[in-house]
Parts: sequence; structure tokens; C-alpha cells
Amino acid sequence: MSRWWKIVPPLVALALWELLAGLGWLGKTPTPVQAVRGIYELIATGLPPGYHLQGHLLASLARVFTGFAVAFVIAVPLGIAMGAWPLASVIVDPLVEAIRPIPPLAWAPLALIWFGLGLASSAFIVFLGAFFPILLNTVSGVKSVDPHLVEAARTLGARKRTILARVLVPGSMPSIITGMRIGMGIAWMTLIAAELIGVKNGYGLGYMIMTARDLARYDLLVAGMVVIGVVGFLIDWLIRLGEKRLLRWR
Amino acid sequence: MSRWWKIVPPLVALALWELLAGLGWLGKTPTPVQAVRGIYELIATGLPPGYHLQGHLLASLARVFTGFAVAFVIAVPLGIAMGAWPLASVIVDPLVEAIRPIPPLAWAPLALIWFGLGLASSAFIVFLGAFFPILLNTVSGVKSVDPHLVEAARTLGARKRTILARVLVPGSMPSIITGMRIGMGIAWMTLIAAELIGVKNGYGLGYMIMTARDLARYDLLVAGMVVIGVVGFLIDWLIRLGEKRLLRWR
Amino acid sequence: GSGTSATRVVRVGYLSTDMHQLAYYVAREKGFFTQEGLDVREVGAFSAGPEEMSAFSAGQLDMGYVGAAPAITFASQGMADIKIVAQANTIGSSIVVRPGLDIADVNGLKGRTVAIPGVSTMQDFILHKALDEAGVDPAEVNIIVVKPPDMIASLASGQIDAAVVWEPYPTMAVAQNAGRVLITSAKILPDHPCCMVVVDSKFLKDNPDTVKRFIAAHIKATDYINANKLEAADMAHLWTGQDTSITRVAMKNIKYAYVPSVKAIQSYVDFMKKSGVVKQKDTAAFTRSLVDTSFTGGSGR
Amino acid sequence: MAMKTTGRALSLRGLSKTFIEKKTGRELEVLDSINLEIEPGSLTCLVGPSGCGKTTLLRLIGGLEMPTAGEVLFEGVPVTGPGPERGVVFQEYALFPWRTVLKNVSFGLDIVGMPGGEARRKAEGYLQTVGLTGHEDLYPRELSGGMKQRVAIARTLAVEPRILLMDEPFASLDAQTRNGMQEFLVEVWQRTGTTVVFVTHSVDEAVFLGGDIIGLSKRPARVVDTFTNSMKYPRGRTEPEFIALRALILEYLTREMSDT
Amino acid sequence: MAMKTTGRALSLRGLSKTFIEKKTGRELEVLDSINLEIEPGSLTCLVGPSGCGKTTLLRLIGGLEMPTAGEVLFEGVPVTGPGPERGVVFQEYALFPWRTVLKNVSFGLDIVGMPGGEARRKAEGYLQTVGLTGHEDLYPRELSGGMKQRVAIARTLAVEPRILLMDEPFASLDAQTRNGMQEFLVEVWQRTGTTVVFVTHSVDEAVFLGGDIIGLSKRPARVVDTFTNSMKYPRGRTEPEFIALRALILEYLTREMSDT
Ligand SMILES: Nc1ncnc2c1ncn2[C@@H]1O[C@H](COP(=O)(O)OP(=O)(O)OP(=O)(O)O)[C@@H](O)[C@H]1O
Ligand SMILES: Nc1ncnc2c1ncn2[C@@H]1O[C@H](COP(=O)(O)OP(=O)(O)OP(=O)(O)O)[C@@H](O)[C@H]1O
Ligand SMILES: [Mg+2]
Ligand SMILES: [Mg+2]
Repeated sequence: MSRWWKIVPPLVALALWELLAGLGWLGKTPTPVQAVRGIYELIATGLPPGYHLQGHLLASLARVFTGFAVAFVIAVPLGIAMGAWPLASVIVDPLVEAIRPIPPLAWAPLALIWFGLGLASSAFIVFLGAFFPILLNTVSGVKSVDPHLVEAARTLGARKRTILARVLVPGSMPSIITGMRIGMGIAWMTLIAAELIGVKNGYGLGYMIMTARDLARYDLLVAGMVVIGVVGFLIDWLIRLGEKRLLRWR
Repeated sequence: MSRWWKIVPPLVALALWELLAGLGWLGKTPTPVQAVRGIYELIATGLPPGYHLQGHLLASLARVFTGFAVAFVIAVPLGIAMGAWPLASVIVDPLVEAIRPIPPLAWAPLALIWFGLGLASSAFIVFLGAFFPILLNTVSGVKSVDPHLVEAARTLGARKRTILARVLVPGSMPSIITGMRIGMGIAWMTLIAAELIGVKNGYGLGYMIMTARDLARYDLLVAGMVVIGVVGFLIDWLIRLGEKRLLRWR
Repeated sequence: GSGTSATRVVRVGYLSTDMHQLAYYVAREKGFFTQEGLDVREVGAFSAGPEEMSAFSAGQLDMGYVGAAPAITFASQGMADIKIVAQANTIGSSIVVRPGLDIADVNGLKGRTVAIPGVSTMQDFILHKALDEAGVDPAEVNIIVVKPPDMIASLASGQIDAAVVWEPYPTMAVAQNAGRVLITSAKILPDHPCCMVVVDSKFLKDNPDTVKRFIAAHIKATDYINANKLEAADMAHLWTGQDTSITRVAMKNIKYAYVPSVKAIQSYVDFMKKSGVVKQKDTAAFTRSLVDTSFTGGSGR
Repeated sequence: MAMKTTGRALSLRGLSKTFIEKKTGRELEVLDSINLEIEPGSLTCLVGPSGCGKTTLLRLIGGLEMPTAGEVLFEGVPVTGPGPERGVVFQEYALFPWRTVLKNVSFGLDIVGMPGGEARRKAEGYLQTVGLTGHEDLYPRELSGGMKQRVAIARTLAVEPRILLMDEPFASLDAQTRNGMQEFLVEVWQRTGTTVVFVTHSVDEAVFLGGDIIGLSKRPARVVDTFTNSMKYPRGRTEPEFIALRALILEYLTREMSDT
Repeated sequence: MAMKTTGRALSLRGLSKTFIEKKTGRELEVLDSINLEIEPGSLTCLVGPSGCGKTTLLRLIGGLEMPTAGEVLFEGVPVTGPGPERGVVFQEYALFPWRTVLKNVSFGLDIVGMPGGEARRKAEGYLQTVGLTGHEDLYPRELSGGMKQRVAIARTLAVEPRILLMDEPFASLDAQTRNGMQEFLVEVWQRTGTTVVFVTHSVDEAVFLGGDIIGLSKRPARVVDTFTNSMKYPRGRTEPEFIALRALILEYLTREMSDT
């Protein structure tokens, strides 16, 4: 009950948007009501007709999660190695800093050459978005583990592998989870770039948004943006929920 | 002298890339040598002919810096307010979390409606990329300022404004700078989206990359990516240099 | 509108790597606009039509060279109040297939994966028309959306079997040995419209004389192209960066013509209506209100 | 002690403080009707069991916390917030890490708009008082614990407070440094004549410093005992008088610790 | 002391340690040919000026640092790294914050693959030893400083080290808790008979705990004095013998602090 008032600010923002757009102050910007009708149309009719929102959502979830999962599986061990072994950091850092700013869309043609049309290509683009935040946060997480804990483990008889698994990994978990949250956000940000290639089956939220743009259906475009926003928010909320459970000890 | 060996890992990466691409294992991926030749062609001939790399770079720098500057100027004061006044955080947080994952490309049509063609539209897209990291880091920076410092300032006679300017701002500076580094990276990531909107003068690195893609000139495309990577790296290096000076006290 | 007709300022947009809009490049290179006393200002070079049409809806453009699909779509949705006042080119697309495939005619596309650049685009229309004439049910073809630059790589790597796309992509595909032309759009839909010259309705109402001069320059440029193909191909290289070995060949498949055909446009509008993009009940009335042939001396055939 | 004046520096009248614990929402009574009078120029030590409410009491005097009942009168005027006339020295030093030693000391002067040159001169004077001349341009991280504590004291002295409130300022220093700081404090106090209220849980320290040593009860804190130490400064830690008073206070603490 | 055995628990032979300072590259001599023999079952305290090298010495014994010259023999065998037979209790507690009290204590047992039930029972036993039964499922952040220190001790005891190395373990506790922990340590030591080496800079603490009290010189540390304390446990802090020894050691420290 006490936290329900948190919903008020977003509602106020929506009301303001409705007002401004309704007054025509925002040009041809669709109003929230039109966006909601748009969502309904996307569910009922689909865009292109027959391609329903549910399908787009599922397809995008699959792409985002695949790319994100691969990023996670590579970035966490690499980040732990970089955190534990400073030399690895020196080697990887400049590459990371140089690759990080390259726009995901620029990778699209190369992704196509390397992975062809389809899941692999789009997951690769998502991967590029999610990888660096997870990596950098894992590294800084490992570096921030209290060295006394490592020494305590050693005096209790722990060897390298045990220290890695039982001290460095749990100790850097808070930072890794922060990296996951940021990485997941950027993963969704790359979705349109990812779906400009590799939509073999005609489904995808990003693809749907670009179709809405091609067809001058800005109500559907905004509807698609709202869906991504809500889904992104929910996923973030889920990660935060998991974080609370996993990091009960904090 | 001692730090020059840091250049070895990137060189090894380049050599590996040359080898793999040269052997044809990467399909039609251009090799580093081709990319360097591409950079030369971009400088000498330009793409489209007459539109030289220098011009593209300058135009993109102007867009990135405008968007980034606006993001900085709004995010830092807002972040400080959110950090100092928890209620502001509760109000803004859900909006931030919902808007953050929306792909920059989706905003392009709306940006056009709102800001028209030109610098304002593309800067808006860049702004969306840079804004959230700066905001979130500023908030967490202010929250992490030792409350004892605020109390010390109060007992020394400081009022609200003085505390803001002389305690909260300098105290959150390390975190703000981290936010700037991340935000600048994402600002560059949004560059293609920002320049898909339509460039007024025919210049822009992202626009150039998309032109190279249209022409299937992957050597020029990769050359453009390398330029963005190097420029991004240099800017990050400059920020880090400034950080070292500004945060000498750490 | 950009002030009075006395200033004769026209804010123009175009697509940056599109050979179909060659008349615009030629008119600028040859100074035809200046000769007409116009001050043509390039407000934007766009990567895609929808953005250019958005610029019209934002009131940023007076005139522009743009594809038929975005122009009609935005007009139909009421997102942009524009008129089509001239044709930039007709035909100029092809169905390209992977070289190794045993496809002799459109019938051979049955069961294949065919890429189009977008839903309800002109190329979508061409494909459906071709399938229809060959008696192939579109449901028997796996039609997917791939952006034209990605089509060549997808053909080369065997990701798609065929693509329907505008020039110079078919020529590029052939040059890179990634495809062969199965059939040109000229053979499927003779003289089908492609790129257009459009004008903001209010600008047209306020500055009919300026528009007239603009179209006069456009006509001059179109005639010039048809009379000086080689020189025009060089200009295409200059403006798009495309190699002349490509532009020369590609030009052969493009017909540079300026008179818009109301009938041809309407048949495309009808197709768009069928795919649910155009909502207007009376497509004939809609097309008539959209196309203004008075500047090109045509009667609307 | 060092000065003779009429009137009280500080009066605590029926001072009570109850916290609402954030998590559980339960009330936590920390101070229970504290009455206390402090003379101008005196050096008073507060001792009491861990967690009894010493810090809370000091924060109330400093105006960093508001009482639930009762009032704090400073020179006869009720305290409603922090102010430079009541200087606080925190256990955690609370130096501004981004300011040099000199700039830390001049903070209170800078914010009231004192011209740069004057503030600098004044700060340099106080740095001399605490024996840190020559370290003006160092940053806090470059200082040892004892030096940090001296800077914190100089910073507080620079705004010329009429009372100095110190909350276990030497608790995190090692034994040797700590002894040195105690001697230094006595010296500064004698020189400036400022009223000092000093919280500690080291009995040694209280006996070494305090004119009056106020013993507080377990939470909720009440004043249970006042020990007067009339030994002359500098005090010898091995003198019988010192050891006797130390034993007396230890005994009181043990009593306070043990009963329920 | 509690046990009679032949042979030495620990022998330090000409132990020297020089650090290379990272920033300046200068050499810093910290230990200078330390020779020391420690009997099985004894409780030895190391005292010395701040920064003299006490922690370094303990880390060398623990195997967390390697000597520049000389050697550490543990039960006759040279030390080459850390090992569970030499338990270290850190001042900073160094508890794993993500493990419950029970899981912290069983850490050393878990990693050698002891079955869960057995490890649990054993850890519970040690928790009882340190008087923390009933707190098994709390996380470290929910404990007070004294409780944390007890968990750290139980965790080290659980791997049954033959020597216990403690580096100012009670330094950050308040006076009352600290006294309690000292008494508790004596009790555990008497009960288990483990050899204990205890570093402190509190003279009070050293006199309360130590059988032998080793006085180290300023950096580079050398052994300058060995005080033997034959008072019976439990020791009274106000007994004349206590105060006399305390004064003696304070005097040595003052000497060590003052000369150049
Ligand atoms: N803001 C607060 N909200 C709730 N409880 C508080 C707050 N501040 C202090 N307390 C509680 O009040 C009690 C007294 O705290 P205080 O810090 O004044 O004790 P103390 O005597 O200074 O202890 P120590 O010797 O450990 O410094 C403690 O139980 C503490 O947890
Ligand atoms: N890894 C290291 N590298 C360089 N110098 C070090 C290192 N570890 C310790 N020192 C230096 O060695 C000296 C002795 O340090 P040590 O921590 O052993 O002293 P200590 O007697 O334990 O001091 P304290 O009483 O403050 O705990 C100090 O000057 C310290 O700065
Ligand atoms: Mg306190
Ligand atoms: Mg030490």
C-alpha cells in the first residue's frame, strides 16, 4: 500500500504528454491514448497484419536473451581473470575502450558476413551492447574484493581455484549484478540495429518499429517504444528482485 | 618508455585479424591493411567523392559534443537534486528505467517532428544515449558522499547552497566523471542512429559508414569503424587525463 | 513555405546514394536550378525515404526526391501533406537470384526465400505481380524483409535465394558474382513508377511559379541524362560514390522520365490498400488528389 | 577553569531523545532527562558504556539532532541547529578530501566570504597552533591519522567557536599518537581558553584530560556520577592519584556494564 | 606454559624483510635479523612502536609474505606459504560477508571436502566454544564488533591450527568489549592449549595476556626487550604487580618513541 504512490509520477508524465500532444504542441506526435490503441491494434491485427505483438515480443526476447547470455558467459569469467590477474586487464583494456564506442549498426554488415541472417547475427549485435558493461563491472568487482578475505581464505587452506570460486566470485557478485542491469539496458537499446539484419521469420519488436516507421504509423511506433520500455523496466525489476535475494547478506 | 609495451596487445590483435581475414576465414571481411588504405582513401578522395574524412569527423564531433554537453548540463544538476533529495529520485527513477532501454533509432522519427532536421535532432539522439549514465552516476555519487562531511560543513556555518556547491558537487565528482566516460561511449554508439535522421551538409561519420554500407564498400565501412574506435579511445583518454588532474586529491 | 516567391528559395531533400535521383544531381551540376532563378538549398541528405517524409511532416522541406512508397504512405496516413508533381524515374528494379540456383523463371521462386526491402514497397508490389502472372501463390514463397545493402551479402552467403531490389544493387550483385538478374521490373510492370518529385502542398499553393521553375529544371536535367548517358554516369559516381563501372551498367535498367502516370500510381495504391497500408476508400480519388501532372505537361494518361 | 565568568556556557535541561528505528518502527529511548551545567572555559569528559548515547548527546548540543523533550541552552539561548559558535570535531576526522590542508582549515572562513589573503593568513596561524606548518599543500590522504586529527581541530578552531565538542576524536589513533594528541589538546585548551566537551570511552583518556568527568548510565543515558579531577596538568599517568581515580571510574563502568 | 613439550613451536632465525616502495622505488628495511624462539603452548605478546614491523613479522610467520633473509621454522620445517596449521586472526575480522556465521566457521572444513553434516556439527561446537550458539544463521553485518571477532576466532580454531597468530585483533573494539574479549581469549587458550602469538600496541592488553612480552625496536624492528609476566590468570588490572609491569613497558615504549 505504502509504495503505490510511486505510480503517480509516471501517470503525471503521461497526462502531461497527452495534454501537450492533444493540444498539438508536439506536431504529429501520437498521444498516449493513441499509443494504447496502437498496442491494442498490434495485439489484435498485428503489423504487418497477421504478425502480432506477442510474436514480435517473443522473437525479440529470444534475441536479447541469447545475446545477453553469451555476453554474460564470456564477460564474467574474462572479467574475473582480468580482475585477479592485472596483466590481463592491461591487455584487454585498450581493445575494450576502442571497440566500446563503435555504433552497433556499423557491425551489422560484418555480422551478416560472419553469422549470416538470423538469430546468430542479431544476438551478436546484442552481445556487443551487453558485453562491455558486464565485463567492466566484473573487473571492478573483483578488484574491490577485500584482499584480507583472500588472505583469510589462504590461511584457512584454500588454493587458487577455491579462492576464485568461493571468494572472488561471491565477493564480486554485487558489482556483476549492477553490470547485468546496465548491460541488459544497452542490450535492448541495440535491438533495432540487431533486427535490421536477421529477421528471418518476420518477427521482432525492433523490426516492427521500423515497419511502423516505413508505413508512417507513428502511433504503432510509439506503441512499440512503450512496449520495449515496459518490458525493459520489468526485466530490470526482476533482476533487482533476484539481487535482493541473492545478496541478502548485504 | 615503461608503458610503451601496452601497445603490443592491440598490435597482436591487428596481426591476428590480418591473418584470419587474409586467409579468407572471415568471408569478405576487410583486412586491417585494407582498412588503413580505406582511411587513406577517405582522406584523399572522400566518400561520396569530395566529402573528406576530416569533414565527416568534424561534423560528428559537433553532434556528439552538443548532445553530450546538453546531457551533462541537465543530468548533473538533476542528479545532484535526486541524490540530495530522495523524493526526486523516487519520482524520476521509474521514468528513467523505462526510457533507458528504448533503442535510439526508435526516437529518430519523433526527433524529426520535434526538432526538425539538423543539429538539434541528431544531438537529441546523442543526448538520449549520454543522459542516463551521467544521471545515474551523479545520483549514486551524491549518495555516496560521506554524511559526516555534510555535517562538518554545517557545523562550520555552511547553508544549503554552500553545502551543495562546496561539499556535494566536489564529493560526487569522481562518480560524475565515471558517468561522463560511460556516457561518452554510449553517445558515440548512437551516432549512426543520430545521423540516419538526415544530415544537412552531407557530413558525418555515421552517415559515411551507412554510405559505405550502401555501396558495399566494406573496407571503407571498417575504416569508419576504426576511426570511431580511435576517436572514442582518445576522448576517453582525455577524460581520464582530466580526471587525474581534477582528482589529484585521490 | 519559405517566404515569398520573390526569394525563390526551395528547401530540398534527397536520398544520398540513390541513382534514381540522378536528375537532381545533374540539375545541380549543370546549374539548371540557378538558370531558373532558384535558390535551391539542400536541407538534408537522407539514408531512407521515411526520414525524408518525416522532414516533410515537420515542415522542414519544400520539395524533395523520394521513393513512391514513402511518399504515398505518408500522404495516405495524413502524416505529410504533399503532392507528387513529377516522376524522377520509372522501372529500375530487378529480381536477382543466386547464381548457382536452378531457377529459370518466376515459377522457380516457389518454395524459395525471397527478400524484399520492406512491406508494401514497390518491390513488394513487383514481386506479387510477377508471382501472380506466373500463377504462383505468394504463400508458397518465403518472403522476408532484408535491407538492400544486406541483400548482396545474403545472396553471396546463400542466406536468401532471391531478392527484389532497385538499381544499382542488381548490377552490384552481378558484378560481385553474388547474383544474376532473373527478370527486370520493366518486364513485369512496364513503366512502373519509382522515384518521385514531391512538393509540400502549402508551398505549392503559395509558390506555384517556383515549383514550375523547379520542374522545368528537372525536365531539362532528365533530357540531359538521356542525351548524355556517359557524362550522367560520371555524375552519378560523383554524387553517390558508386563506381562508374556500376553506374554505367545500372543506368541501362533505369528509365529517366518525368511525367507521372496517375494510372500506374493508382495501381500501386490499390496494392497498398490490399496490404492494409492505405486506408482511403476511394483510391482513384486519393490518387487524383495526390498527383499533379500540370507541371510536366502530361494529361495523366 | 582557565577563565572566570558568571553564567553558564551550556545548560542541558531535562534533555530526552527517542529514536524511531527505521526497519522495525520501534521506539528507542536513548537519552532520559539529562540535566547538566557546563562552565565557560572548563574541560569536561563524558564517559559511559558503549552505545549508551554519548554521541547522541553531543549531536544534540551541536544542533545536528533535535531533542524529543527538554532543551539545550547555549549561553542562555536555545539551540535550534548547528552553528560555527559550537565547533564539532568528529572521530572520523571528516576532512574534505578534495581540499588541501590549508583549504580545509580555511573552509569556514571561505564560506563567509573572508578575502582569500586574510583567510590564508588566519588558517596558517591555526596550522601553526596545531604544529602543522609546512604541510599546507598536502591532501588529507597524505596525512597520518594524528595529523588528520590536528587538521580537523585547526579547522574547527579557525571559525573561533566558543565551545569545542569532541566525539572520541582519538579513538582510532594508536597508543603513542593518542598520548601525544591528548597532551596537545590540553595545551591548546589552556592557550585558547575555549570550553571543551570531550566524549571518550577510554578511562585513561578521561582521567588524563577531564576537569569534570561525567559518568553516564547504560542506555537510556542518565547522569549517574560526576568525578572531579583536580590534578594539575600535565598529569602523570603513573601517579597514585591518577591510578586511584582510574580505578574508581573503571569500577563504575564495570557496574554499569554488568547490571541488567 | 600450559603444556610441557620438547622442541620449539616456532623459530625465527635471522629474519629480515625489506620492502620496495612502489611509488618511489626506494628500499624500506622493516625487519632486521629477528631471532626468536617460541615454546609450544605459550602465549606471547609482541609490542612495539607504531609502524615498526609487527604486522610484517606476523605475516611472515603466517606465510603471507616471504622473508628477504633468514627463515621461519614452524615445528622445525621452513615456512613457504600459508597453511591451516598456522591460523591467522586479522584485526579487520575478514569474515566472508556472504556467508552466515555457521558457514564462516565451517569454511576451512568445507573446502577440504568434509561432508556437510560433519562440518556443521564441528562448526557448531566451535561456536559454542566462543559463546555464539543461537547466532548460527546471522550474516556478519548483523553482528557487533565483539561477536565478529569471536566468529573469526572460531573460524580459525575450526581448522585446528597448531599455532594461533593474532594481529591486534581487539584494536577496533571499545574498551568494555575489549576487556571481555581478552578474558575470553585467555580462557580459550587455557582450554585448547594452542600456542598463541599476539600482536598489540596496547600495553594494558600485553600485560593482561602475555606470558612473554617481546618489545620490538622502531623500524627496522629488532628484539630489544623481553618481559616475562608470571602473574596468574585471571589477572587484576589494578594489582600493583600489573601496574608496575605496565609502567616498565610504557617506559620502554616512550624510550623507543623518543630516540632518533
Ligand atoms: N539516527 C538513529 N536512528 C536510530 N537509532 C539511533 C540513531 N542514532 C543512534 N541510534 C541508537 O542510539 C543508541 C545510542 O547511540 P550513540 O551513538 O549515541 O551511542 P554512544 O554512546 O556514542 O556509543 P559508542 O560508545 O559506541 O560510540 C544506539 O543504540 C544507536 O543504535
Ligand atoms: N607491502 C608493503 N610494501 C611497502 N611497504 C610496506 C608494505 N607493508 C608494510 N610496509 C611498511 O612497513 C612498515 C611496517 O609496517 P607494519 O604494518 O608491519 O607495522 P606495524 O608495526 O604493524 O604498525 P602498526 O602498529 O601501525 O600496525 C611500515 O612503514 C609500512 O608502511
Ligand atoms: Mg559514539
Ligand atoms: Mg600492524
